[in-house]
Amino acid sequence: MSPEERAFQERVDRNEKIEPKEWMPEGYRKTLIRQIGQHAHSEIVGQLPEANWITRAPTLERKAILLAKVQDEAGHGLYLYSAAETLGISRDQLTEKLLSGDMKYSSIFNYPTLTWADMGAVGWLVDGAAIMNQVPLQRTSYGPYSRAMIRICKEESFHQRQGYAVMMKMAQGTPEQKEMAQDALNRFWFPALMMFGPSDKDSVHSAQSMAWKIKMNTNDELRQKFVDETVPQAEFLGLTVPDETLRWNEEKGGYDFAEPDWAEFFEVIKGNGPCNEERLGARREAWDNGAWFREGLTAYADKAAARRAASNMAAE
Amino acid sequence: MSPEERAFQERVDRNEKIEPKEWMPEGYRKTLIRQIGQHAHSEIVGQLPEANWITRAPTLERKAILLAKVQDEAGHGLYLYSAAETLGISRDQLTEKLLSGDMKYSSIFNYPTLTWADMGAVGWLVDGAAIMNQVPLQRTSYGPYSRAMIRICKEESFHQRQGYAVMMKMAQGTPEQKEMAQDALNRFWFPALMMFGPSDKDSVHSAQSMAWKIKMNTNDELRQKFVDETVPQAEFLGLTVPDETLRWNEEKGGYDFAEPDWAEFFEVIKGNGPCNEERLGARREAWDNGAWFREGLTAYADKAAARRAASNMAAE
Amino acid sequence: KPAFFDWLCRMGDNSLILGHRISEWCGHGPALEEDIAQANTALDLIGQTQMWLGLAAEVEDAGRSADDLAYLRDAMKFRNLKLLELPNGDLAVTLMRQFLFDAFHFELLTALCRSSSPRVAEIAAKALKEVSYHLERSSDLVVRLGDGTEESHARMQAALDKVWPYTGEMFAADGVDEAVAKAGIAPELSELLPLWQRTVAQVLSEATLSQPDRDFAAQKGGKQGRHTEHLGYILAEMQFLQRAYPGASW
Amino acid sequence: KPAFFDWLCRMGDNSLILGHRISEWCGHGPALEEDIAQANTALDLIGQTQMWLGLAAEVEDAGRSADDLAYLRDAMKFRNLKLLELPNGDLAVTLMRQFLFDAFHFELLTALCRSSSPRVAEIAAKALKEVSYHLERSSDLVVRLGDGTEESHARMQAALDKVWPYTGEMFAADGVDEAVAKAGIAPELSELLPLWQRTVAQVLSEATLSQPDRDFAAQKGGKQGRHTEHLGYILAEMQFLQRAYPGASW
Repeated sequence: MSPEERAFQERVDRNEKIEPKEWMPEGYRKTLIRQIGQHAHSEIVGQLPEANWITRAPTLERKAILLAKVQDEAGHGLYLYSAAETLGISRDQLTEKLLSGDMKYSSIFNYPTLTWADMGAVGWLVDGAAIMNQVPLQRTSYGPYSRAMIRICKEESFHQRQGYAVMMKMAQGTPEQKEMAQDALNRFWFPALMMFGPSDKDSVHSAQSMAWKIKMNTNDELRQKFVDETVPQAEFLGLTVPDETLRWNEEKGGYDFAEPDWAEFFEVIKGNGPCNEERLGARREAWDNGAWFREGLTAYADKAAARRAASNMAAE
Repeated sequence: MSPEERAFQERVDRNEKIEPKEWMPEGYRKTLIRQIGQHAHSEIVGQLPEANWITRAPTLERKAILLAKVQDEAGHGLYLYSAAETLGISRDQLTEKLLSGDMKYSSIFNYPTLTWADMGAVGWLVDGAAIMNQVPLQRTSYGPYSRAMIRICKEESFHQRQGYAVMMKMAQGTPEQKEMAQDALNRFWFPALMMFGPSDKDSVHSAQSMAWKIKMNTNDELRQKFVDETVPQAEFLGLTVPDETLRWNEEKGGYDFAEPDWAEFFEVIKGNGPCNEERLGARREAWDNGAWFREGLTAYADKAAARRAASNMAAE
Repeated sequence: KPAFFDWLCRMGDNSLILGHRISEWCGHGPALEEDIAQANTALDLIGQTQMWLGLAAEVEDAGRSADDLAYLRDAMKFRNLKLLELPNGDLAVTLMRQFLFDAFHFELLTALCRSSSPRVAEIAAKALKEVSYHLERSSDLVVRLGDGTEESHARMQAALDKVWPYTGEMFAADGVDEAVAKAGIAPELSELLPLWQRTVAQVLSEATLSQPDRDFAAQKGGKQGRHTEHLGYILAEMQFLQRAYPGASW
Repeated sequence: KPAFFDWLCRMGDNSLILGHRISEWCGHGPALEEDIAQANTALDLIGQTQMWLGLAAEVEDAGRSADDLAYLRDAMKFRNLKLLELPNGDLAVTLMRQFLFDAFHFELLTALCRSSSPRVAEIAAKALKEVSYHLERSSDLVVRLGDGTEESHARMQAALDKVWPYTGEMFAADGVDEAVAKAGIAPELSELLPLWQRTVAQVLSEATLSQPDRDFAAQKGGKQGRHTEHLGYILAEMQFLQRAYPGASW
């Protein structure tokens, strides 16, 4: 470790925040770019499964809530891209990496939203799992990232409560609604568990990220915490977690539960999930179809600047 | 009149059929191309208002009937383009004239189909009016046209009965269905009357066309006949024809009725109807998007012909 | 009263259908800021729908709710302008439609703040704040894209030409409009026309776009329930859950 | 019996959903002959739907009709292959999907002519006549367009790559398939696979197209009611009138 690196690590250990213009190890910068970028991309792609139900939301109130949520997600994307930009990479560069498949987004968004109950399940389970990841990251060592996380967590926990409320309505509704709610839980349970990443024993880079306080907990810790919090919520809804092996373990003070199908996980990561092509296709199309729009705005800005310059010149 | 023209007119007067390779006046040929072409285009564009409800047909039976009808219309288009081709103009040339706006189609198809009852009204009134025009044309002087008309009339009258049956179901259905039926009649009544063309006093070219037996009756004759047949059908359905001036005229043995709004008629012809842009746009898009398909088939046919020629050569 | 109800449905259906169309862009916009702004506009419009249709339901006093009006009427009973149900097309069509409607909506709501109905005036005042921002944004984008690249100019001009014949319906008063104007609930639509024309002329000129040489009132009927073929598809999608699961609570 | 019902729904839903998708082309085809052929195929498929769902309704014996099954089930209860609900895309996607399904459908119906259920055998025999023609037409078009211009070749190859991962579901037997196979009602799906592969290999080779190097069974779930996001939109449109006017007669 070089003296600079040692000094850096000591600052991290003292819980000092690292700010954009300060020295940082290349690996720290790169890992952060990857992590924040992935998180930003997830917010953007994550709009799609929910946008899928906006035009079909069953009441005006639910439509408004869903619209507000999708809008928040775009906002989160914006904060996070801005945080990433402080590390020396532009939003357009990050977008191109997303669209080329170079950077990933959370694989949960490669699953389809098939019924209205999925708007509940996504809020409850997916946002729930995301929060579990994000709450500790409010204390992450990189200042802009930490501040973005603080703003985001506030909104996410609101989303999670709204999702749970939808789930409650469905679970307490007609038999068909209850069936949809159970089916949504069946479909999203394991993909939600996958959101914490592979088991610790298969997880690379973790130790360094934890030393740098980019990662605050291990994947398995967070997964356990999620299961422990979520199972009672499912019971309260009167729904059954689709895991026959699930039982309370008095000794460890937590649930024993089945691992997700990691083969499926890696297939989805590789691009063979149910919606990978739709999701990336939708984003590519949005980007390509929007080129004239972005170019138009840029051209206008250039012209306007030139006009201002000319009129300043004339005024002098 | 030249001797050829005189001989030609005498054949027409004797009800002889004129066949493709026989001599005919240029005006006769041109008028026929325009008339048959317009008729063909009407069949093609006429698919669109009905295709609009195929995916929303309320029962499997109704869906099948509607599909069969739209298929028939494409078939009629095919017969008519073939008849026009015997006059020395290709289907592609005619299509280009349609898409460029050079040739027209029946202006009735520039009105939208807004409810399922419109599937009834279109069959009953639009096909009804079409038949009124077409039945006499079975006796038209040009052989291929006359034969096409005979085939078409058989199917059209079937369509008209099916349309009337849909109307009957709606008129005898729930109050909402009856309301839709009445509304469809309200919207299609005057446009259907317009299908016979402007009043005789404003109609150009008619005398020559009638002498040539390209046109068999005047516009007003056919319109009167249509009203006289249709009004009792409307009464039988329990629906009200949207014409307060409508009343039986004992003396002439037919109904007195209001003229359609000819200003609207000419606006629609000019391109300002409710759906002109949608209809022509849909056909242009179909044509443009289909270019690769048509070119692919042509290229294959050329290759296959070349291969056959080569293998014949080798075999010799 | 039936005229008042009908007129309130026009107000509510306009915001509902335009909100629906804009919301189709969610997640598919050309830039993040644009995504956010579109979602925000849609959100405002759905909020306004709740207020207008809520009041319509009260006025009707037949036990229907705003949701019932939104989700259980078929196309013939919808009273929105045809302009607002047109497909989104490229973003140019969406933005041009938005601008042309915003410019009208802004004048209408401004006038409605002086409505003889305090309830109408109250809703209008709330909505006006939002719509002022919509107009600011859409006119700004029309200017910037009109005077942007050659392509963005061409797209904006084509969009303008396309939607222009649908704008006249905003000012075409019928019996319902006359009745509410007479009652002092709403302004005479003809009074709004010169205001709208001034805004439109100014923005288009700054945007280097030409006002189309076409009848701006060729397309009408939406306010009386005679729509384009597009509305039926919108409603099939929008109303699916309420239709498929009648009486369920969401 | 529940397995038989479920299996009949699979047969009927396949033809219903594919018929629906094809019918979207009506009036929008690239050439008149193609318009007619597409409408005809759609018509055949809707006719087959009436027979399969009609029998399903009889077997279920719960007072539901074929129309009830078609128009009053939501997506979770639909049993069609995911392949068939994919959007039409360009005509290349439509035709490639049609060919890959026709090749399977043909073998399946051929085997079903020997079904232990006389009703099934009877329907299969009727449908087979139509489907033989569908296969003839679609394989012919795949060959001609694959070996046509550079563009038509590229489009057909892209279409093949796109839909390929959805084809494996046709052969993925689950409990329902096993139950009906055991009862002699339907063949083992695994027996059909080599027949399908042979047809596909032959046609693709003649079409100068390459079989994709992708898992052909990556996409599954439709037969168990886990569909793509597209099906919900299809049903919203298809079922609108029955949902909006319950109990009406058409």
